[in-house]
Amino acid sequence: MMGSIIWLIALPLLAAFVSVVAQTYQYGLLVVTLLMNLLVLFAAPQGLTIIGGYEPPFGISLLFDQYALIALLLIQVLLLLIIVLARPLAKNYTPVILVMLAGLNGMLLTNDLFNLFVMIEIVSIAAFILSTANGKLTHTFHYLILATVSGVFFLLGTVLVYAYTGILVVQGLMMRLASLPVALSLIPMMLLIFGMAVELKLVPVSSWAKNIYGQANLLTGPIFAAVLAPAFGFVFGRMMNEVIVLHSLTGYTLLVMAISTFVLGELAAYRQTDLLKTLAFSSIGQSGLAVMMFTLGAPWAGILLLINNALAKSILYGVATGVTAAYGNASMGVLKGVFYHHRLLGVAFSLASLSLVGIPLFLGFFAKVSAVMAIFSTGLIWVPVIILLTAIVEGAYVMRWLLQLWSPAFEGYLASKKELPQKRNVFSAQQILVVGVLAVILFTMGLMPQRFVDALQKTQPAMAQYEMVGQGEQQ
Amino acid sequence: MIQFAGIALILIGIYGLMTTKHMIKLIIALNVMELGANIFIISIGFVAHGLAPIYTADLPNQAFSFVDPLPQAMVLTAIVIGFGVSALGLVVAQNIYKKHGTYDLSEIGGEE
Amino acid sequence: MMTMIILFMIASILFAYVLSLKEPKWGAYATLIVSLAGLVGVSLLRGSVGETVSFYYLHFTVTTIGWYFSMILLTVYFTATFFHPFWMDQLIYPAAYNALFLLSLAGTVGLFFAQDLMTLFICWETAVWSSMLIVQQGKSRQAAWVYFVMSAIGSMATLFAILLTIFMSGTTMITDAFIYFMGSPALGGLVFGAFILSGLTKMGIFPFHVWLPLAHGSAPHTFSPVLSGGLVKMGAYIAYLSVAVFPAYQVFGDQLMLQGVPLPIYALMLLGGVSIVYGTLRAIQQDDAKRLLAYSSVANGGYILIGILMLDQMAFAGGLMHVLNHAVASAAAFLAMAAVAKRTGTTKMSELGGMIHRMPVTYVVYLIAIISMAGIPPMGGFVSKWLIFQGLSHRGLIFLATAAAFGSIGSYLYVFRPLSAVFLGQLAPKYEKIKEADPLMLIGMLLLTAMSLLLGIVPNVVLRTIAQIQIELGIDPIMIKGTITATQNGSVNMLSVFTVFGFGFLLILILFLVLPKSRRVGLMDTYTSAEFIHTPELLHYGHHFYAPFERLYEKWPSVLPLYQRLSLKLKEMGEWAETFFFHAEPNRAVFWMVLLVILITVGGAR
Amino acid sequence: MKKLVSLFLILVLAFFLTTALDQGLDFWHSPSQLDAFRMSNAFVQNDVLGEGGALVFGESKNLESGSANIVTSIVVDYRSFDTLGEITVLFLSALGVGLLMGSGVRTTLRSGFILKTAAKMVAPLMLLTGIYIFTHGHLTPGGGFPGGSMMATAFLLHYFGSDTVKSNLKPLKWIESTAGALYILLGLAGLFVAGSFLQNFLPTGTLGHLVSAGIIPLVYVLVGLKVGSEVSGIVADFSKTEVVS
Repeated sequence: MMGSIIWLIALPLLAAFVSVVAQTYQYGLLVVTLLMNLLVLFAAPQGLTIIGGYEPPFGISLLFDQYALIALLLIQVLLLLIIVLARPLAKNYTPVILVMLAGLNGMLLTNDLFNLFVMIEIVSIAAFILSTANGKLTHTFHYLILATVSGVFFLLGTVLVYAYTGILVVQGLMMRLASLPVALSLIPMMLLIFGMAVELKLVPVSSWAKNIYGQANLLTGPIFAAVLAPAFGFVFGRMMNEVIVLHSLTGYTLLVMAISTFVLGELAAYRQTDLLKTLAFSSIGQSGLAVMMFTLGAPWAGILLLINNALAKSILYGVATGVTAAYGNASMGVLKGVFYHHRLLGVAFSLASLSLVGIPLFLGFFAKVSAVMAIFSTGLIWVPVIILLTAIVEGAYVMRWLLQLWSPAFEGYLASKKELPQKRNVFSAQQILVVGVLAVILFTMGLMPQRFVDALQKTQPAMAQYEMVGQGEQQ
Repeated sequence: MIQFAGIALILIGIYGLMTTKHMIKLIIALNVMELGANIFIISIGFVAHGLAPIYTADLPNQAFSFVDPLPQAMVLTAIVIGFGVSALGLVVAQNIYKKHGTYDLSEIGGEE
Repeated sequence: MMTMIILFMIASILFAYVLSLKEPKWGAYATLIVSLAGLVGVSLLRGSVGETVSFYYLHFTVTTIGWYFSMILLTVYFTATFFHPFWMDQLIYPAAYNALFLLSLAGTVGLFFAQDLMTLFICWETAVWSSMLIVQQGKSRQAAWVYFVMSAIGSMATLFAILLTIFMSGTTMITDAFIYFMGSPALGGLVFGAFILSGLTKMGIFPFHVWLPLAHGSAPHTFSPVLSGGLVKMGAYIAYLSVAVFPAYQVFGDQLMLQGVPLPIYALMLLGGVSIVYGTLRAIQQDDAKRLLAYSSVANGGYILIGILMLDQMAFAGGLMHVLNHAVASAAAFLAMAAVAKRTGTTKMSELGGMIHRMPVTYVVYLIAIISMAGIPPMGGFVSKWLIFQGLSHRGLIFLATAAAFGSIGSYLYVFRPLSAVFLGQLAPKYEKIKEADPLMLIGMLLLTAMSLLLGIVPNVVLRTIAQIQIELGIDPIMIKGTITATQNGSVNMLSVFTVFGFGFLLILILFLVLPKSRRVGLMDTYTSAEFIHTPELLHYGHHFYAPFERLYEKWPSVLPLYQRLSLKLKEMGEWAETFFFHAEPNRAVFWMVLLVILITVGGAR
Repeated sequence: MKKLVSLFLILVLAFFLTTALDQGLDFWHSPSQLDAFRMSNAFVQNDVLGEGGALVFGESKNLESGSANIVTSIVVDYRSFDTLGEITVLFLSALGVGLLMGSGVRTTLRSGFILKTAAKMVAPLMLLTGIYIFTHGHLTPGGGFPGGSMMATAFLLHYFGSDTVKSNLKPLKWIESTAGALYILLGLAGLFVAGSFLQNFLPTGTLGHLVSAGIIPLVYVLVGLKVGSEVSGIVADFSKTEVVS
């Protein structure tokens, strides 16, 4: 009873409804809810939880397996740390964050396609509202329009799935869909994919992310890049494993979209001179990489990439937005040498960047290696070539930023001749502690890949068999 | 047959989304698209000569052929979600208007 | 023993960091002690070849070649640390410098002892990024960036090769994994090409040499010797792996053979030859002594690559020995330059001159180093170059032999320039007051000088180890007997060579002492017809030293602009992507989505 | 030009989309019966758990959901979790509107005599109708959402029509919050009493009676109140500043 996984959704929602009238305790309620959620995560048994007393094909149920556990754990921990990091900003948006938390948990747990749509919409709307915190409403509007259009696509896909199969339950839906003729399953699959493409920031529809991510503040930046992005990634992974049947047409379209997202995102990031914009495009690119992994039937690599990216981006965005807010601008000229004043933040930022690029000794390296190995097993040797070539570009711009941020000295001169920005206060001790905790988590994960890998490998049996591009046509 | 109406409305909505830059019109286009989607969903559950799925004194048992109630339930949810999004979109548009004095996105340009 | 060394390294990195936070100087001394301890520890490993140790997910084993390489690296690192205490105040982040210095040391040593491919790559990249962050503390961020990007090109190619190897062969152990490609030449060729690329970028083989002058030239003066003498040699190890452990000659067995060398390997050797010529020619042109030495590293990298790729009795031994010789000589030359820079604050040759009067010991160090580097007997460099030359001429690889000969002669031109411009000639007035380098620095430099000399007199000490490596590889070992080094074309007894040269030197010394001294004229002691001299440097004969050659370089093609153009192209592509796909306009995104939907529906209706 | 291209694309899409969908849905011949493989069949027969027998209006007792309106039984019982999500969306959008309009100045619309009088007369009736609709949601068409919206309209009419009622929207917030919390608590009660969240743990009574269908009417009342207060809140927030058009 008390250990039921339903608390993960019920508790934040209850807290959200209460928090509207209990405004003084809002923030405390949010923290307590997240802590309780963590307790629930450890107490709840794995398996199917039914809602309303009706078994899966008919009622809605929640599927809590190792895969969901990893995703949920990641999101609760990151969200907890982020709201502590961005406390003054988070206070204004507490009910929204609570509802978003409920939506995120529901999205990752639900075993019903239509319910998934509802949860995605909840999260999207919460994201719209949070994005207004950037103060750039035209971007919010842009995001809103795109996300809603894709939401309608997802809805139509869901309904068509129902029309053709008669059920909506996620688990095992792929079997039913794969037995349909190609001509029937093509359209719903396409609609479902496009229904997620906007939130996944896939290439032709990722334009919203440039500005929403690129002008983020201390609250929205980490939440978008480190909570929402991995959450949607995980949902996509679940969909690829349980629902979406890829035909060669949709499969290759998706693959091309993912690859071009990765390549174009990183290329666009390469030319940015604004730190937040760089990180925005990097997020787009990384999302493409994770999608590529799920598409190619290597969820395991996708999970690693998502986790690495989430942890790294939470630090990168936390530090970048903090520094930007303090120094007034995110351009390279203003922020040059800024870590001279903020060494601890600089170390955390460096760790995160090295991990993001996939440099050995850090988590990102193992993510990249497992990604490339997974692709080899699909037989597409040219894809790793693209990935590694793009990784050079990625490494190049990340390192450029790292070097600039660390070094106040003039180009061509030693340290004694330096031009330092005047020191400003970026973070309080508590906030620095949070960044430190994030960095320690990231670093420890990279130090013990073995144990981490073992824990993650338990997810394998729970996932359905890999489906390859073109699988749908074999029936 | 009613499916055509749904699809047509969806496409009209998409056409609007592709062509207009006026924020209110964009939201209207979005609403038209959602409406089309809703009609399409309802049409999924359509049964020839089917009746509203409510047991009444006149229709006391399941011998009568009902239309599929599930799409209707889904549409109910979809409508409410659409309403929520539209409200939010409108309020965002209004705030933009307050700031820039226009509803036209092309006149606002890239807000950097 | 190995476990102890590894744990010691990790502990010492943290220790050095914490200590340097407290007081940078103590941390600097800590690096000295740690690298000495590492040197001693690794030298004790000589007897335990074959011992393996697993440290978490890293697997190491002791091999003769690994021991040889890590001894070279540790020597270079160790001697460079003698300079550390004097440079801490010039660094922005001394604590990070010390910690990263030791981390890169640990990475390189780990690389040479790596048993499996993953360990190899992890150690490689660790050494790369830690050294990149050190280079950043020097004069230029751009240089550090170029260094990283060029390294990244190589490492990503190598990572591809490594992962493909692991995937195809199913094992990660270096020796077992590469054997797989014996059966599949096509894939083997791909893996070979990708794997060796990191070695090429690291050694600065043409066209990947662009980072060397930049990074060597602007790294902290204490780290340039390590870069040139140490880290570049990692590339040699990769080259060794890809030709000796990777069955390259067997894989390319059915390729076109040129004098017994398969075409792909021959092409790589040609690149080595181009590097020799190009590096030599560019080195002659440089004004900055460190950049000059960097270009000489490019040329010497060419020698090493050719020697190792030959995989025969003579040139291979010469290549391996040249790794040591060049490491020692180049580190000594860079350290001498660092000592000069410490006193004068510049490494520009046109601004220096006459240092011999103030820093005679440094002068001797530099002199011995360049003699070795140019391959003039009786120093070590001569033996290794001679061996490489012997191997090439024995095979009949006439082009490469010509290139090698050209490089040897050209090197006289470039090594002589700093000698005369920096050390000889008249002393500029502003340097009248400077003193000889600190004794601690002198110890470090003299250690290397002594090694250079010893290597020249008794090269067989080293060649014995190399012979053992050759036996382990199953090729004929280099013939050594007492002090005689023999090849199929002839033999040389370096001890007698040294004796002859020693007599010659003594003779000249006596003549120098006996004959009347020339009058010393100060730099400013000149007639300028009432003109006041504002820039005394112009009067020094080191100014515009090779002015006649300068014209030759006016239309000299450079590779760097190509890379810059590539970077620009990438940025243009990014801009293009941004306008097309990331344009902030809802209509356009919807348009793209509709287009894709049409694509799929039309495709589905087909 | 842009419009022409768009039009062309839309026409192409229309043609191919209809063809593609027509293959599976058969736009010209609707089925005469609900497809046998659809899970709605079980909902229509109130027989998800596989216990029920024949189902007769006004006679069958203790059915699993017990609502005569099958859409209602789906919305509030079988897929009640969706409805919870749905009111959350509404809650969220009310929150968003409130946040974005928070800085606005509330203006009172000047209401004329007709509006004032009509509001006084019509608003209570509308309110009553709204309440009727959501309390009878399990028997007749309608339910919490239409009923709630109707209540909201009544409230707004009252709001616009009277000069005396000023901007105090606090009670709305309270109703909204309490109704939402009660919905979840009701669901949790199901978890504790019957074993799963949002389970219908009250006796469902006789099909077609007003007091029947267990928690369905209760939930619909809560939904109605919540929707009513939220929609009122949204529109009231919108009227905070004068819209110039």
